[in-house]
Amino acid sequence: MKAFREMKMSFDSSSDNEAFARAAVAAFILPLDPTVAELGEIRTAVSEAVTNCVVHAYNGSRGIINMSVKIDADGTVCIKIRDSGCGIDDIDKAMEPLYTTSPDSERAGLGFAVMQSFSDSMKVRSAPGHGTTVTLVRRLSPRVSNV
Amino acid sequence: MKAFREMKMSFDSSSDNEAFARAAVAAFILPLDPTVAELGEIRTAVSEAVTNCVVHAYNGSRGIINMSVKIDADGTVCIKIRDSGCGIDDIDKAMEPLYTTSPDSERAGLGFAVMQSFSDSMKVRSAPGHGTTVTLVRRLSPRVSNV
Amino acid sequence: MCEKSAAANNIALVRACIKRFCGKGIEYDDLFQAGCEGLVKAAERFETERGCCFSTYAVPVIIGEVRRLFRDGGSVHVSRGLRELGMKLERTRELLRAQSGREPTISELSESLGVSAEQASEALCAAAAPVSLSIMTDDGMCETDIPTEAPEGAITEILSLRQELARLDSADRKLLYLRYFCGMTQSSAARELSMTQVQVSRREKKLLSVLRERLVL
Amino acid sequence: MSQNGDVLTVFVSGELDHHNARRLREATDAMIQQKHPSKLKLNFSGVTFMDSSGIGFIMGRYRMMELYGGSVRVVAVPAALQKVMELSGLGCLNVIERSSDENESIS
Ligand SMILES: Nc1ncnc2c1ncn2[C@@H]1O[C@H](COP(=O)(O)OP(=O)(O)OP(=O)(O)O)[C@@H](O)[C@H]1O
Ligand SMILES: Nc1ncnc2c1ncn2[C@@H]1O[C@H](COP(=O)(O)OP(=O)(O)OP(=O)(O)O)[C@@H](O)[C@H]1O
Ligand SMILES: [Mg+2]
Ligand SMILES: [Mg+2]
Repeated sequence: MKAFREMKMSFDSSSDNEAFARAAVAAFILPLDPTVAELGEIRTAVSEAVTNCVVHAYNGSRGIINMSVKIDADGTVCIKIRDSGCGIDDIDKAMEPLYTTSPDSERAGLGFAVMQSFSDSMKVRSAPGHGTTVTLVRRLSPRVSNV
Repeated sequence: MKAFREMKMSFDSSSDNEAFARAAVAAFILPLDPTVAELGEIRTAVSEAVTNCVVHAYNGSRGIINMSVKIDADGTVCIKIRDSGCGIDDIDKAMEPLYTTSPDSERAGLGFAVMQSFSDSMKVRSAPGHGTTVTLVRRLSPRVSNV
Repeated sequence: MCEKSAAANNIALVRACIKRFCGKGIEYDDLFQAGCEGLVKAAERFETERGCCFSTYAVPVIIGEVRRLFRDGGSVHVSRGLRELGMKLERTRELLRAQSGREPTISELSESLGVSAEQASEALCAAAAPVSLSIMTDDGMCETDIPTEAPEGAITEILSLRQELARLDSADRKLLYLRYFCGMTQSSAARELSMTQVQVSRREKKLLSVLRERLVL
Repeated sequence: MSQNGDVLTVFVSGELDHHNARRLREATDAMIQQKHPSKLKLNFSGVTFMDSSGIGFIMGRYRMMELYGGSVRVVAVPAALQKVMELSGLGCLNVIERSSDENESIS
């Protein structure tokens, strides 16, 4: 289906940009008039994905993070977050709740679990050395004011 | 000078995106902890530039707007807004206050005057049929919390 | 006579300049006054031999005065205002939710506070608001002031439970995760795990008793 | 150290993400090391946003306090953060209580 509205952005993997990315997504979906809870959940999911790029994909060094947001005519929001970092060896394992490769740096291993629970569907594509793309889809509850 | 932080984005020329563009710039600059006035001025200038892309460059039809924001280590913010629309014939004329090519549609011909006034420097590059790029530079007052 | 119409034209110029700043936090009268001050300044300084028409010269001066108005009221840092608005929004959200029994939308929230949806969303995303931390070594005195609506408490148990969970194999961990972290029913967890509800029930009982033993130690 | 210094309360506010967690961690740990409280109370009433970095922060403080033989409590968690807290296993609270109840009734 043709996207109703679409935006693409790229920014570097500075940790400042975690907050920027979620605010940008929030600003983009604002015309759909989401509820505060929906907005909060979407921001949380985006935060998890972007933090993973900063922390794991580029492991503290600078790299580029790409993000795109599409809104379909029926109010479905599709968010893609892509890095060109180290990639993930075993995606199934990585997605297991409580699994983390950085337990020492206070990661809980819950990022993917949070993304999954705050979106209607999540897809992870990754190859070692070739970066990772996370796709999050979230349908907003229909409301009168929706166009 | 190497940009301290940088982001690039593109979005379509829907009028919803006027608000989105200024919110995104605001969110990107927020880590510099600007004053209310500084942020207000930057938002106003961005809004004028993006509105011009929507209204004039693509004249109501759909096209892509590109925006980039760079922040230097000394807190200088450089914003580029680029379209691939109709371009401007006579830039000097277009920048004259009160000059507008759409006098009927409630345009006052003051957009460029506002951009100029609300930024430290403004540059316009354009060629008929090849789109327009507006570059806005704004130095933020230095402050303690700046990194 | 000529001067009079020039003055009228120029007032129209002021009006045109200030029009786009209406509704942005400054009263129309104040905008108008600043605009007129700009006009007077421009008229005083304008030299005909500059070779441009008056409006070209005056517009930036007028807009400059308006800009000053915004500056005067704006030396406060954005982060502070956003934090305050953010807190108000949180309170209003609770209120609206209590009233209507559902989550308010951003527009409902912003309307009831008289701010724009854009401002509301920005305040909710007040990224600049740094984590602030105030510390006190207390004797229990401040506790009474704190609303404790929350699942306070036995973090110790949770964390040791987590450690134990991490020792289980991944199917068992997933089962407990779905049931107790995601709050799924046994049947939906069963579907998720391609098991029957009875199998889930049995396995869960077993796992819980294992965990109980380990946690008691 | 004050004689009442057995409870250290930290009021956390703002957005608790990976970026902010670092500073919060440093400040909190410095305080723990200085005061050696027996109880650390994390007051979350001012937290407007939290992701799994916040969970990591809580767990980390728990380990830290364990080193000193102390304990951690999180109080005043805003409703908006409830769901993330639950995903972290805070939702298990009842479970643990329930299972130990069962344990008693069995034995
Ligand atoms: N973009 C990525 N690039 C490379 N590896 C990743 C990426 N995202 C996730 N991973 C791997 O997947 C694991 C699980 O990710 P997840 O977000 O669930 O937990 P975490 O980041 O380790 O901890 P938390 O998110 O709770 O702070 C990570 O530890 C990491 O090894
Ligand atoms: N991106 C653009 N592409 C093509 N033409 C442009 C673009 N930006 C500006 N122009 C031309 O320059 C003129 C002046 O622009 P300006 O923003 O100053 O005034 P306006 O847009 O006409 O009115 P106002 O901004 O006050 O609503 C426009 O009328 C238009 O002809
Ligand atoms: Mg993570
Ligand atoms: Mg214009």
